[in-house]
Amino acid sequence: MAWMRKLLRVNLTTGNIVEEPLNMEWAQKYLGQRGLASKYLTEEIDPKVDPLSPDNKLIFCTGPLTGTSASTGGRYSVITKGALTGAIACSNSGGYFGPELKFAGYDMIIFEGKAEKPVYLTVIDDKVTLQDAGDLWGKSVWDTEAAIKSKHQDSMMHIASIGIAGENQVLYSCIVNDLHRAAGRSGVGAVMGSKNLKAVAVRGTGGVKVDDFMEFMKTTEAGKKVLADNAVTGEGLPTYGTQVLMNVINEAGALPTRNSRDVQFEGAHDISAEAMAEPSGKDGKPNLLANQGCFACTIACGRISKINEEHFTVVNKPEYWHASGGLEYEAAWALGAATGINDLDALTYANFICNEQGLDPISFGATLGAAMELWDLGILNSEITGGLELKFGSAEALTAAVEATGKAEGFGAELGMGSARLTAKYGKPELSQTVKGQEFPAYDPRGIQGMGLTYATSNRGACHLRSYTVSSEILGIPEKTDPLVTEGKAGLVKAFQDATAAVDSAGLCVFTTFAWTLEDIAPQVNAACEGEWTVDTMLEAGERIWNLERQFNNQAGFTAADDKLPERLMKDAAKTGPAEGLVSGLDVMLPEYYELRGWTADGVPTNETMARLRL
Amino acid sequence: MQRALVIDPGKCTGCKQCELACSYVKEGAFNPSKSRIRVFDFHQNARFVPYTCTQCDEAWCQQACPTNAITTDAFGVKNVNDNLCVGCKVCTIACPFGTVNYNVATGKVIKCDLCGGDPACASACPTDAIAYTDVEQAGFDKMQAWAQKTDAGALQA
Amino acid sequence: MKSCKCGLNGVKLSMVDPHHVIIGAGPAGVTAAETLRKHDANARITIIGEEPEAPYSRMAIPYLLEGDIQEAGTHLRTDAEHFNSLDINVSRERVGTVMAGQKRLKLENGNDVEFDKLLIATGSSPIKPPIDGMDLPGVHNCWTLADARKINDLAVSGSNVVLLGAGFIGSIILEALASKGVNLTVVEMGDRMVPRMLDETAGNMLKSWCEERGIRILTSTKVTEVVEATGGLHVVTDGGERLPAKLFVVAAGVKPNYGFLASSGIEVGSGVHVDNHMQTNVPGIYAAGDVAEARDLSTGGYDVLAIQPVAVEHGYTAAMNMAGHPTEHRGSLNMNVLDTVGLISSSFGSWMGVDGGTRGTLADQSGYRYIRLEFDDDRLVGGQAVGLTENIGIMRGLIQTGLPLGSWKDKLIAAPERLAEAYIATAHGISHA
Amino acid sequence: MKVKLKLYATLGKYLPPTAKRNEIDLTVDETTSVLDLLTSHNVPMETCHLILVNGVFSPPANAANATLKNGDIVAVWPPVAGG
Repeated sequence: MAWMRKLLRVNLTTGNIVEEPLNMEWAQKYLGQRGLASKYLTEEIDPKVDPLSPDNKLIFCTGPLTGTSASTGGRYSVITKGALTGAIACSNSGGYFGPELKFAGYDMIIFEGKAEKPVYLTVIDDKVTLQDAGDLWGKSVWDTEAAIKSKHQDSMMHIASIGIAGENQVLYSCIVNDLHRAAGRSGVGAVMGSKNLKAVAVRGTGGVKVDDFMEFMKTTEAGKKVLADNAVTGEGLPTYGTQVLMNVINEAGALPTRNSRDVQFEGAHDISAEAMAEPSGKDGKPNLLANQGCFACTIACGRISKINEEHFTVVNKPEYWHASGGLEYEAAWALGAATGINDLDALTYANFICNEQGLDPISFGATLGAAMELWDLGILNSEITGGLELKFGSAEALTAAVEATGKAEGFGAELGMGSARLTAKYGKPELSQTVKGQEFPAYDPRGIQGMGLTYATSNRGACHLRSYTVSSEILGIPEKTDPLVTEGKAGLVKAFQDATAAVDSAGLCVFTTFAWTLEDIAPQVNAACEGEWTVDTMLEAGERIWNLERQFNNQAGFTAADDKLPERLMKDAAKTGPAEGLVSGLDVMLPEYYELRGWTADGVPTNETMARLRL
Repeated sequence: MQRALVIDPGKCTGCKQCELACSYVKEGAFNPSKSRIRVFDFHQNARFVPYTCTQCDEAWCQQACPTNAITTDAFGVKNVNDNLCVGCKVCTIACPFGTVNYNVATGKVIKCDLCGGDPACASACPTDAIAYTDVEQAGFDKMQAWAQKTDAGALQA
Repeated sequence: MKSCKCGLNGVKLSMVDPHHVIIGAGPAGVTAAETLRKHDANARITIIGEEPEAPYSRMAIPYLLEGDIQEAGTHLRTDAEHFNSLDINVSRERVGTVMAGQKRLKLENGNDVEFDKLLIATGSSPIKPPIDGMDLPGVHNCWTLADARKINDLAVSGSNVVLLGAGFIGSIILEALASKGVNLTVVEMGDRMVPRMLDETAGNMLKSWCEERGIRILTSTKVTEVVEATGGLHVVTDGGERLPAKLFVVAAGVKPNYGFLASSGIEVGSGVHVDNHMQTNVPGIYAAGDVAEARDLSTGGYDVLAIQPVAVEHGYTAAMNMAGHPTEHRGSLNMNVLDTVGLISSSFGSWMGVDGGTRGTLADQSGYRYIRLEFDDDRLVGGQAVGLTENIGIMRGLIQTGLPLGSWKDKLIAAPERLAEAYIATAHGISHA
Repeated sequence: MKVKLKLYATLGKYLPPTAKRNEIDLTVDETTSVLDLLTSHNVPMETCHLILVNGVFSPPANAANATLKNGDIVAVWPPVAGG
């Protein structure tokens, strides 16, 4: 139960589509979504494969709780070898697409090969068809969704697609569903683009069942009550969204600013949740119009925003005067603090374009920040950039750059390579704020030490969503630790990593963990799924998944040498705030972490570890 | 006492918990496409609108039913009797609110019946956008006004 | 109430309570009788119906043929004592003539019935096309329960059946016949299926849908004669083809039953003409349902709309006026829904469009989905759909209320599938962008 | 002595009307504690989930003992989270 027990295998080269039973033995070991699809991927592709070649595979996978009424039970993940990183990629998204795939009867779709011409897949219950996407190619995500719904005359279809960024194989392009929810990181959109796959449109009329309905209702109701009663998930996130962190992290001196030259941004308040709620523009409405919940989510942290119609970005573009997905914290940081830009409307516009054209705003903003530093150093100039004046703080530069990057036009094509390749091209690789080629997000490891280890060891390249130690180090959830010290962080990171891998594999949103522990989650999974799902078995599954991903990366050629942070974080001390004078203590934390993981000093899981995890 | 679903779209976040609850109670599986309540997403206007049968007095569906399969109970609820419904779908075109729908799987029509007095959608709504309250309470007037916007047909002088 | 007719000292005398007579026991007549009873506890109410059955619904006959329901399932009211309990007299007679001036009608059995108010709800009958051989055994209409019983006997699995007419009624019967596993051929004079309900795109979609399911559909084809042959009949087409048939079902349209009013002085057009209170030119005499030529909401003119929901509206409105509660009939909306071997189609109002109007269409031939919307200014005046069932009644709502769609009109022309959104947005005042 | 008070999210409403960008400069007595500062602005302590003094976490339970010094910046939030 809970699983649909079926997957679709779509060979884009031959056009062959087959239905297969889901490997339930693996489901018992890897649960679903991130874990289960990673198992399939690692079994089916050569880890050394070129991510953009037809030999790479692209997997859309749901979790067992996806499509159920468990709060936030609406997630799906895209698993592939990442275009940006060359590491295993797993990008998780909400919205309504994942549940719809299950309503159509499938847990997972595996795409193989490469279509000769642009295609899209429709899954309408058991009618699965590859369709010609000739007239969709070149269309934005928003137009693609509208066109597909119109063509099939079904406004209740849910669609995951790439924008022009993915078509152009921008290395950090994402897959966007439901207009503004995205499988955002690691370049999963570029992989989709490389396969000439424009979109996946699903519509299902079947149902998802659970193993023990009465128990499921009991445990999920209890879970919802915990979320509602918790001050963070019940009030904080729905009211302020993640963006409330802007002032928190700035105050704590951990807001990477201007390509991490600084750890505090003087314009933070202008781009914060507080600013989003202030009346602006001629209609007197604030930037933030409403909050939105993804499927089954009782938290509803999503932002629905609008841009002031008189703002220079949209003054002549009424097509952008409507409401759409607003700034989340990471996007606001990347588009704003990382570039030194404090213009909220410009950031909102750039965010709209990222959604519309399918760009990861974190990697885009951080790459732009790196380019701005190259400009500042005189390495880039308007001759190279084709007239783009990449000055820190320039909203005009942000606007022009985001438009050019999706289209891969002019210097936009270089920005689309990501900061590692861009800075390397101009001889300054040390300026790239990345790990394993992926830009890190909105927490400076000098001010929040646990995040340094998090970034360095993340299996998909720098990322906050693999172990969100900010929760403990800054917000005190579940308990307060000191962000400025390294002691205990290896254990904290490992615990967060394993638990998050389990949550990501269940079909739930990691934001529930501001209120839920595995004590709340395991009973819900157990009631829905066959098998024994306890805190222990879930943690074990999480650890197994983590090691599986690690093993893939090791086989792909990554080594302990890749578990490192940019030079700036290790050498240049923070200039202001509580962390003033501090650098990252990764050197101290990493060996301890390897040991806790049961890995060799070279970061390789020992035979004992592999055996213990039944890998 | 008459009770009714009072819907406040301003509170709706689009989470679809109502659809999930409705579908499980009525269909035995989580299956929003067969939910009797549906949340419309007006994305560009930052609005979500839960939408279902208002159990209107006119009962267009009931009047149009050729086999007397739709009846009104003591609480004003219009119920479909599956044993009598032949699946002719006349009620689906007769209901000017579009809240009676055909279920291909069963060959019958489905509509909201307020779960016999304990509507699952209202219980499941995390934001009180859907409440089941006494009709005297504020809010029902609004719903009636909304229903009347669609009032048509015979006009009593 | 009725104080004028009360007897001495306020004692009510049943003799002076009005007698409402309703000719016809279909949906219009039954609804009228019930409405009269609701508004006048003491009136005498008589329904005169000619068929020897409990009042039933023709709409349900196809489902009877399919075996989904028993005969009792076709009954308009399930409780056998329903009419008795409401003190409504249902008599099985046939009316010969109406003497309007004398407020009297004569039954074919020679008896007279006096009335205070009369409702003519005699419905319609199948048209018998002028073709030789229509009286042969094995040729049947599909209109009454009696017809259904005969068809049920003949339409056995594997036998050859020819159906004349792929109009609305023909198509409903088509579904029922197909479900019985007969070898079915349909002959339709028009260039497509249901030409009076759906346009060419939709009608042809239905045709190819049927053909994919092994049903032979001959459009633009006439039957010239029916002849006896070994083992049954031969249905001869104008193309010269001789179609073997054990059963030939005729569904060539219907005509209102008003012949008996010939010398009554009651004005008749395409049906019995009524005003906006459902009253004929003779005060106290009303008409409703298939037989009535009443106000059409879409055109503003007067026309016969022979469909179930209209019959009910008519019956209700006429009864309110008969009971002394002046009630205006704003006009009925033509609408139909059809299930053709699983493909569901519907049409509403001026689906063919109006002069000076605009149109939004969307067709997915291979997916068997189609929507066509017709606007006059920014109001929906008609529509049709194939393959769409979700929230479909909203078409009626929008047409009937004439809700100005504002900026949603252009959005619907670009994306007609967003109809439900347009309705809810407009009704909720969500109109930006 | 001078201190800066910053109240964020829904606590912003407790700031004097002259406050801009959720902050205000104040002159307070030498012995003022975090608790004194917040109660003098009618901020209910039970809503103060995150208190940073100069960016460093100051446990709300210890607010009475957390005495301020000249130039301190006190920033306070109700329950918040992010990601």
